[in-house]
This record gives sequence, C-alpha cells and structure tokens, in this order.
Amino acid sequence: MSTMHTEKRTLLTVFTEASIEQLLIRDMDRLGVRGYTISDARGKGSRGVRDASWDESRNIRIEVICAREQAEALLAHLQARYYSNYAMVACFSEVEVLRPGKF
Amino acid sequence: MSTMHTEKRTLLTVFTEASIEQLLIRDMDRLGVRGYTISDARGKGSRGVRDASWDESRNIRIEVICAREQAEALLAHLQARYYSNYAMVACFSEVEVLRPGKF
Amino acid sequence: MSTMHTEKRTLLTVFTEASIEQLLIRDMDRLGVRGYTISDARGKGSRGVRDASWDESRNIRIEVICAREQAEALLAHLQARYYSNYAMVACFSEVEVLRPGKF
Amino acid sequence: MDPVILFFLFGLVAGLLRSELKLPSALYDSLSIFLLLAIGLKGGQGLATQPLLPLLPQIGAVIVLGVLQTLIAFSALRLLFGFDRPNAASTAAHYGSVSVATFAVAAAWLAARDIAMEPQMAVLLAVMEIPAILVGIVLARGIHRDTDWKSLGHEAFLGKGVTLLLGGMAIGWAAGPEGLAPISGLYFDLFKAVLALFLLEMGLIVSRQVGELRRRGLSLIVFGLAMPLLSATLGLGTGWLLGLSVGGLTMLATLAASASYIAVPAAMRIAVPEANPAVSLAGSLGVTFPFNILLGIPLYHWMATRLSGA
Amino acid sequence: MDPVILFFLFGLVAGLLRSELKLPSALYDSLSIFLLLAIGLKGGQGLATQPLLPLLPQIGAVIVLGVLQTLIAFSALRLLFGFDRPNAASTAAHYGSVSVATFAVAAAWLAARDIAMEPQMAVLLAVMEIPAILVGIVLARGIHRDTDWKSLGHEAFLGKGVTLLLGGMAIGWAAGPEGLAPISGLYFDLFKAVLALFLLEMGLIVSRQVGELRRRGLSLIVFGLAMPLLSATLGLGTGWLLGLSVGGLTMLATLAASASYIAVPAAMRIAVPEANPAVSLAGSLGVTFPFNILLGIPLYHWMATRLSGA
Amino acid sequence: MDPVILFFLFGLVAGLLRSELKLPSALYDSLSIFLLLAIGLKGGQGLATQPLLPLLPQIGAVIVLGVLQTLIAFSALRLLFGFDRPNAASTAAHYGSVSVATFAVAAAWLAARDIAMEPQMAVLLAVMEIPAILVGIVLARGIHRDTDWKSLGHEAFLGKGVTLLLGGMAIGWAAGPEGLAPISGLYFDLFKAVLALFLLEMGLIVSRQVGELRRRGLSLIVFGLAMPLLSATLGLGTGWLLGLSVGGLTMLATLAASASYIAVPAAMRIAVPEANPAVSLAGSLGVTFPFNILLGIPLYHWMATRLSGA
Ligand SMILES: Nc1ncnc2c1ncn2[C@@H]1O[C@H](COP(=O)(O)O)[C@@H](O)[C@H]1O
Ligand SMILES: Nc1ncnc2c1ncn2[C@@H]1O[C@H](COP(=O)(O)O)[C@@H](O)[C@H]1O
Ligand SMILES: Nc1ncnc2c1ncn2[C@@H]1O[C@H](COP(=O)(O)O)[C@@H](O)[C@H]1O
Ligand code: NA
Ligand code: NA
Ligand code: NA
Repeated sequence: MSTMHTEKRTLLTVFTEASIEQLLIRDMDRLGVRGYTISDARGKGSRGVRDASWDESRNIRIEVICAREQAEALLAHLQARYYSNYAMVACFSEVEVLRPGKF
Repeated sequence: MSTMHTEKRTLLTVFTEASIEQLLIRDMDRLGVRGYTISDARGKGSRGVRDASWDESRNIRIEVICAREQAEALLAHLQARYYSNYAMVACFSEVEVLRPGKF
Repeated sequence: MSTMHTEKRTLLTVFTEASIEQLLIRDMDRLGVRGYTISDARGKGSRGVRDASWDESRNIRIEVICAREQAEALLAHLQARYYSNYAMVACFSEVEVLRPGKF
Repeated sequence: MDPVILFFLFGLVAGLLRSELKLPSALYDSLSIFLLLAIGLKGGQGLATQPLLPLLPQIGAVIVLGVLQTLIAFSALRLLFGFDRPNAASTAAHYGSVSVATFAVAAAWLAARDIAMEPQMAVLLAVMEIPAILVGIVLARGIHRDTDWKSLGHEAFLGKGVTLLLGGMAIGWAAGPEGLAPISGLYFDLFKAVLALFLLEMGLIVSRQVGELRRRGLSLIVFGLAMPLLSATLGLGTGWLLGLSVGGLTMLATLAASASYIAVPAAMRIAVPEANPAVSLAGSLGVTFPFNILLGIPLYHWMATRLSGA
Repeated sequence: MDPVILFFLFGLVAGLLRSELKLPSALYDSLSIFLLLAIGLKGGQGLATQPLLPLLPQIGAVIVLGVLQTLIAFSALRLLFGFDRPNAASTAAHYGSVSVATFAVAAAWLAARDIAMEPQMAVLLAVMEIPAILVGIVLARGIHRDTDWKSLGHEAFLGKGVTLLLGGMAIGWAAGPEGLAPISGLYFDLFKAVLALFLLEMGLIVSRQVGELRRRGLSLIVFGLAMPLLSATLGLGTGWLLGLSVGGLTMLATLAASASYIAVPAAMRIAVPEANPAVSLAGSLGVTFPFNILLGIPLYHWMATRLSGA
Repeated sequence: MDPVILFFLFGLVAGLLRSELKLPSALYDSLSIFLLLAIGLKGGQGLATQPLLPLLPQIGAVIVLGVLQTLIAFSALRLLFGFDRPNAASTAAHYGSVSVATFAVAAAWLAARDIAMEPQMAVLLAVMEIPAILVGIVLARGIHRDTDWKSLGHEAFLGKGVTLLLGGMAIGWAAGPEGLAPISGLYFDLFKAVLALFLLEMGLIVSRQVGELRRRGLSLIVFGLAMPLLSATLGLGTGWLLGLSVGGLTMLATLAASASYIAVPAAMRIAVPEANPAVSLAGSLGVTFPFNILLGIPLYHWMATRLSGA
C-alpha cells in the first residue's frame, strides 16, 4: 500500500513542570539527543492540577524522535533523576520517519 | 531489543473549541480520568477555519493516557454530548508507559 | 476487547519554522487536506536551536489526520519543496478514528 | 472625526484588505481588562459623592428593559426573520445585553463635548449584561428541572467583565476621587488613547464578520439596524421615566441599542450549543456595533436632547 | 485605604469567589518587568547624587541580615514546627530573601506620606534577594563536592529580578535625574497605577494558596506571622546600626519581614527538588505577603518612629 | 548618554552575560505596534498642516535611493565579499530597506536637541521599506514567469509595519493636531519611555547575533560598517537635492544607513529560501543597528550640518 520508504523510530513524549526545562535541555544535550520539540501545556496528574495560571504551575510537553535504545536511555535517566520529585509523565509510541539518518 | 519493562495504554487525543475547556475538565473529573494534558491550538476542519485570532476561534488539544476501556468510555461521552454541536475531532493511538499503575 | 467501531488513519506530524505557516496552509488547502491542527513550539534539530525567543526562531507543530495515501502525498510535497531550505522534521504514526468519513 | 472612530475604521479597512496586521491576543485581553477597570473606577468614584438608595429603582428599571428587549428580539427573529428557536434565543440574548466597547465610545463622545452623565451609568452597564443571558437560556430550552442554574448564575455574575466592572466600582467608591488621584494618570487620562487601540482590534474583528454577513443575506443586516433603533427608543423612554439628564439619556439609549459580543457569546456557546455563534456575532459585531459607534450615538444624543427639551 | 491595597483585596475576593477573572500571563510578566525596572531607575537616579563608598558597609550588613534570618527560620521550622530538612531549608530561604512587590507597596506607602528614604534601598533590595538562596541550598544538602556552584551563582545573580534591578539602577545612575526626565512620565508617574494592577493579580494568586493553607493547618499561619515580626525587628536593629532615616528604617524592616515568591521558589525547585513548593508558597504568599502589606508596613513604620525618636 | 541608548546597552550586556532576562513575546509585539502607530500619527499630524503635492518627487527620489542601495550592496557582496547569489540578494535587500527602531532612535535624538525635521519623513520611512524587497527577489531569482507578484505585493504593502505606519499617518492626517490632543498623552508623551523598553529587547536580540558573527569572521563586520556609511552619503545627497532641512537630512541619511530586521527577513525567508537568514540578520542587527544608534546618528548629523552650511 505504501510507496514511500520510511523507517521506524520511537517517539518519547514527556509531560512535566516548566521549571525544569533548562535542566532537561542540558540533560538531552549531554545524552547526545540530536533533536527535540517543546511546547507549553497545562494539565492534571497525581501531583494535582497544574493550570498554568502562573509560573509555578506551568507544564511543558517534550517530544523526542530517536532510536528505541536512545529513547530508553533518556527515559531511564529521567526516571532516576526526576520521577520522585517532579510532576512528570512519559510514554513511548512508534512513528515512521523518512530520513532515518537524522534521528 | 527492549530492555525496559513497559505496558501498553491508549492515548486519546481530542481537538476542540477552547470555549468548552471547563466543561470537558468537569466531565473528565466525573468520569474518573486520573490525568490529562491540555495545550492551545488552532486549525481547520469541517466547521471551518479556527485561527485563534480571538476568543471565539481558539482551539485546544487534550491528551489522555489511560486504559483502552476508559478511553472508549470518555470518547463515547464526548461523542454523545458534543460531536453534533461543537468543532471536535478525536483519535486513539497506542502508547507504552513505564508505571502502568498511574494510568 | 474493544467495543467501539474505529478505523485506522495516518497522523502526519510536522515540526517546522513558524515563518512558513501561511505557505503550508495554502499548500494543504490546494492538496485537498480537509483538516489540520497547528500549535506553537520550540526545539532543536540539525539546523540548530530554535528557542522562540523572537519571530525568526519560532517553530510550529502541524498535525494532519488523513488516509495514508494523502499523508504520503502531502509529505512528498513538503519534502520536495521545503526540506532542503527550512528547518523541518516530519513523522507518520497510526491512529484510530471514529468517523472515518471526515478524514 | 474622533480619533477613536478613525482607529476603528483603520482596523476595519486593514482587515478587509487582508493586511497581515494582528494584535497579540494578550494585548487585546489586557486592553479590555484596562477599559473595564477604568469604567468601573470612574463610575465608583462618582457614586462615592452621592447617596446610593436612589439607585435601586434604576437597577430595577434596566433589568426590565433588558428582559423586554430580549423578548422583543426573540419574537421578531422567530416570526419575521424565520430563525429557529436556539438561534433566535441566542441572538436575542446578545441584543438584550450590552456592549462595553460601545459604552466606552459613548463615554468618550460625551466627554469630548463636555456633556455630563450620571455616574451610576457604569452600575447600569454591569447590571444590564446579565438578565438577557438568563432569559435567552429559558427561551432556548424552556425551564427544565436539570438546568444548572447555579453554574449559570456563577457564569453570569462572576464572568470576567462583570467582575472587573463591579470590582473597579467598589475600589472607586471606597477610595473616592482623592484616593484615586495618584492612579488617575493611567486609568483616566490615558483612557481614550487605550480605547483607540482597542477599537483598532475591534475593527479587525468586525472585518472578519463580513463572510458570514454575505452568507446570511439581508436579514441579519435589517435586524442589526432595526433592533438598536427600537431598543434605543425603549432606553430613552426608560431614562425619561427615571428622570435622567441628557447625558444619561444618551448613554441609556446607547446601552439599550448595543449588543454584547463577549459575555453573551461565551455563555450561549455553553448553554445553547445548538445555536451557531457565527450568526449572532455577525449581527452584533458586524452590523450593530459599527452602526452604533458611527451613527447611533450622535442620533441617540439628538433624540435625547429633543426628549428632554419637550 | 490606599487604592493599591484595594486592588489587592479585589483580586483576593474575586479569586476566593472563583470568578473567571484571569490576567494574561504576558501581562503579569510585563507588569513585573516594569516594576523592577522602575524601582531600579528610581534607586539609581538617587545614587547618582551621592558618594557610593558608604554603600559597602550597608551591603555587608544586609548580607549578614539575610543569612541570619535564613538560619533562624530554618532552626524554628525544624525544631518548633517539625518540618523535614528539605522543606525547612527551602521555606527558610524564602523568608531570608525579599519580596519586590512588598518593597513596591512600602515605597508607595512612604511616598503617599511624603516620607523620604535613602535611595540605596533599591540596591539593598537586589542584594538581599541572593544570600538566602545559597544558605538554603547548603542547609538542605550540606556542602557537597558536586554542588554546581557555577550554575547556582548564575541563577542567583543573573535571574530576571536581579538583572532588571541592577540594570535599571545602572541606567538611572548613568543618566541621573535630568537624563531620566523624558522617560519619567512612564516609569515614575505611572508607577503606582501599574503597581495597583499588579496587586490585583497578586490577590488572585494569593487566593489560590488557601487550599494548601487549609491542609497544613495552623503551623504555616503561625510561622508566617511570627517570622516577619522577628525579621522586622532584626531589620530595624540593622538599620539603626547603619544610621538610617525613619523611611529607611521602615523599608529595611519591611524588606527583612518580606518573603520571596519569585526568585527563591524557582531556584529551590531546582536545587532542592525534595521540598514541596506548595508549602513555602502558601506561607510566603498566603500569609506573610498579605500580612505585610495590610498591617506590617504601618506597624514597622510605627516601630521605626519609636526607635529613631528614642 | 541618552537613556534609550542605555536601555539598549543594558539589554546587550544582559544577553551577553546570558542572564535569564526575557521579555514576553506579546510585550515585544505590543511595543512595536505602539511605536509604528505613534510614528505614523506624528507624521500624519504634521502632514495635515501642509500641501501634499510636493511629496510626490520626494517619494520618487527615495524609491530610487532604495533601489540603488540594494544594487550597490548586492554587487559589493558578490564581488568583494564572495557571497553566493541568494545570500547576496537577501542581505542586499536588508540594507536597501530601512529600520523602524533606528528611525525612532534618531527621532528621539533630534527631539532631545530641538532639531525640527520635515513631517513627511514618516511617509518616506514607509515608502523605503518596500522597493528593496522587490529588487532583492529579482536579484535572487531573475524575473520568472511563475513569480507570484500578487502575493509578493500583498506581503510588501500589507505587511504589519507598513500597514501600521500608513494607518497611523492617515489617522493623524484626518484628525490633525487638535483631534489627536486627547490621545497624545499616550502616543507622543510616552513615546520615548516605550522606545527605551523596546531597545532593551533589541539589545537582547542583538546579543544573540554574536555567535553567527564569530562564525562569519570579519567580512560581515566590514560590510556592516562600510555599507551604512556609503548609504548615509547617498541619503545626504538625495536629501540635499530635495532641499531638506538639517533635521531632514540627518533623518534621511539615517534611514538610508539603516538596515531592516523585521519586514525584509520575513519576506526573504519565503521568497528566497536558499538564503541563510542568520547571515543577513547578524549583519543588520549585530553590526549595523548598534553602529547606527551609537555612532552613526551623531555622525550623520554632523555631516548634515556641514552639507547645509556649505
Ligand atoms: N493520564 C495522563 N494523561 C495525559 N497527561 C497526563 C496524565 N497524567 C499526568 N499527565 C500530565 O503530566 C503532568 C504530571 O503528572 P503527575 O506527575 O502525575 O502529576 C500533569 O500535570 C499532566 O500534564
Ligand atoms: N483531519 C484533521 N487532522 C487534524 N486536525 C483536525 C482534522 N480535522 C479537524 N481537526 C481539528 O479539529 C478541530 C475541529 O474540527 P471540525 O469539528 O471538523 O471542525 C479543527 O479546528 C482542527 O483543529
Ligand atoms: N529528533 C527530533 N525529535 C523531535 N523534534 C525534532 C527532532 N529533530 C528536529 N525536531 C524539530 O524539528 C525542528 C526542525 O528540525 P531541523 O530541520 O533538524 O533543524 C526543530 O527545531 C525541532 O523543533
Ligand atoms: Na441591548
Ligand atoms: Na525576609
Ligand atoms: Na538602508
């Protein structure tokens, strides 16, 4: 059915507090992540409602497309370093990309 | 290939009008949804262009990670209550999570 | 397990520069895309950090749910027209929709 | 011509020519917060110097006025214009309520001509926002057991506009003219210049109603012109019964003639989902708002002068 | 009552009644940038007319004052209130640092009464933001090899607040009163009116602390009232040793009594992740801030008058 | 030093030290909307008191001036600096066009010294934004059949900047000085203070160009200093032919010397995608803008004095 040549990669999506955006960017750079996208969000989870009404309650949403191993390494790092003290939720999903060399 | 233990969940994504954000939050709370993420958006669909140029034409994007049954129950509710009168589009996708107890 | 009748569609997600938003909207309209959602973003990729600190460095995130063929046609167009000169990354993923006639 | 009107026309033309001009939405929000607060402060400061009791009959009268306008608009839309029930109810609620921007333009118009008005007009502005919303909902749905009156009341009384008007009034009343003096440089002296910028954005928004106006043909235009004229007359009558000055008469006529485009659309979108918001907005924003600020205000003032001269 | 206080109370009441009133976050950011710059400019312009050398001992003294406050707060929270180490350290850092909004309210309060204060109070404001952050981190974690002092220092000295205060001061100092004249219409004359709008938002934010205050019971309230009183006394003592005027004494007492709610929470969230930010904020925003602006400032002024009369 | 320049330097230093200072993007947008409107209003109000016919030859002359500058810049970049065709064309378009912020600084500089300039300089500012864009596109792509001139023209004439300048001018012209009086408290009296805040953000943006400047070595710096000097000379010559006053000469030289960093980059990104936007911006923002506001304006004024004295 498909005529386009694509390859599978993993998309890691992380929902977390805006206050640690700079920390996470530094971590991703250090772990060799080649690209990511960040957008602003609000939400609710086990740590309560975070409605972005002021700085303390802003969320962000980070998306990283990469190889499965790298996604797991990144998530393992986040889990070890942030899960216990910060509002943070993450999930993997499968995506297809066109230029696999980039990710 | 994977060394991390993950479990499958469903991600429900809803694109709809910003004017009903509070209604939808109340509905999700009532239906026992344990977490969600909301972000601002604009777009086009069968109800025309919604370009966020002022309050009336703002969209939002809601994401809920949960068990398939709950996602279906939530979507069934949205369909019954909102589909006919509001700009609204929704889809399911499959994601993997690390701490299945949370969702 | 599932009791809801859904059909599979493709979700095309594009991360790119905000400066070409109007061009991309025109392209999608011309290619017969029936709906899309756009949100603001920032990020990093092979073309460097784009931190949304001012107009020139803003990103957007476009999502289109449609049939696989249309998604491929749209991505082929983006690849031919924009990939070499603009910061742009795209991926496909699989989603399930309730009202397949809409997409 | 008054510069605030010129700003409106500029926005309108820029929008019709499809200019890329766009105000950041945070700026639009900030300007409207400022205007609501300033109107409230001004009204409250005026109230501080007079007894409050005579206000009560005036509040009662404008509630009746708002309800009446909504019922008339509903009947006209159903019987003369062939609207279905939800759209007639929702549009009627827009026309039974009031527009803060129109109030602000009229206030600036009167101030530029040194025509005084009663300070309580700001109170009446806040009061008149609400009854039409409740009437509109009842018209659309009938009175059901399961109507969530609690959250509707919350919506109506604690919406952004009413909160800011009432809060500003309370502050102005508590502080009085001398108390406000150190902050009047912003809230009073710059009022007209801020209003001008706000009207630029209003012009852009109005220009986006043109498509819907084309689709709906003449009926929206006819209703959008006839209704404010009728309402203004009712407003003048009410004001005359209340013994208002020429400035007060002009303002009450303008308030009655004006149609909501912020509080009512938001409330109707939730309470009457079957109504198409584009229809009511095309009428209230695309026809009635420009008519009122360009032609209506001078006309209502002329009528008020006649009436009080008689 | 001063209108800026009325704006705060209005925001508080609107928030408690769950009004839909909300200021766009870009407006809140813009107002705080304006206030920080204006405070800096005012202070810098004052410094331009006097020698800078006498500043050095004053800077040293307020650093000691900030460290002392943090240590006292930490001990009290650990021993008397049973806080765990990270929460005690983080909350203590909030109270050892200062609040710009409280400074601004006190400055407006003094100006309304024509009470002069030393221009360097703005310098002391900037200086006092920082030491408590560093002490708080050491209290929470001890001194580790792997503490990233470089990025902590960066955070502390180049955070938004300190940058704007110091930058504004440098500009005010370089331009002097005549140089600033063409821009003083915005930064000085409209200061109080902008502060009023800012306090409206502060009221809304404070109203959101109520839930946490309920959960934590009395201890946060007791600490949030006792600590500023103690700190104000220390501040008065320090100011007396430095030979400040009544205005300067009042302001230094207010600064000491105030607790941070911007710079410190952001720094602690990163440096002491185990601390729950809701706890410290409920104290500093929910109790201490309203106490200081409603009752504290007049009280500290009364104490300052006594002290300098003695 | 002028406080607006100090604000710029503050932003620059804060950016270079990697401070966390950041202005909300809605504030930046709002400030630039304000400045464009205010410049337009000021110019339009001046035009209201004089005949418009003599404008025509001036408009023709500055169009030629803009085209000439673009061609010279393109040749220089191709032949002397080894730029490839798209980058040379895009950068040349930046330098053939004008910078509104530079205009505003020069206007404030002249006003502070009570040096009058012709009111039509605002018209010329709007006119000079456009020709370089069209020439730049032709230089990059040649004249193709499939060039979408309609949408390019739309882009050029109905972009945000030109719309606001022309709209402001039309309002100012229609209202005249007395008509604008009630809104001049905001648009004229606070102009310089708003410009100062805007330049703070400009300083932050300029500081981000340093990386690119390092990568590109000396050539961008040399071009970015030489080109404004050459353009200023052309501008002076043109102004002399048109018989402008010293203030007008200074301003036309400044306009010619200035390089666009808003309208042109946006247009070039779409019309000449192969050009790297970082290169042109590093030149126009990182070198030419600071040069013009720090040294260029006084220099051009000195040259203008000489020229008109001769
Ligand atoms: N089930 C969920 N689905 C989508 N987003 C979630 C979910 N749970 C939490 N989140 C997001 O993740 C953030 C942190 O979650 P938590 O750590 O559980 O408080 C929340 O503020 C939400 O934005
Ligand atoms: N095919 C689609 N792909 C992505 N988003 C869509 C699509 N169709 C609609 N949307 C989004 O859903 C909103 C409501 O759609 P509709 O009810 O079809 O007008 C639109 O404003 C878009 O933001
Ligand atoms: N691996 C990635 N994962 C997620 N987003 C990415 C990734 N790579 C690039 N992006 C986004 O796509 C934009 C353009 O990428 P690029 O063309 O590689 O510079 C970036 O600014 C990011 O927002
Ligand atoms: Na009405
Ligand atoms: Na303190
Ligand atoms: Na130029």
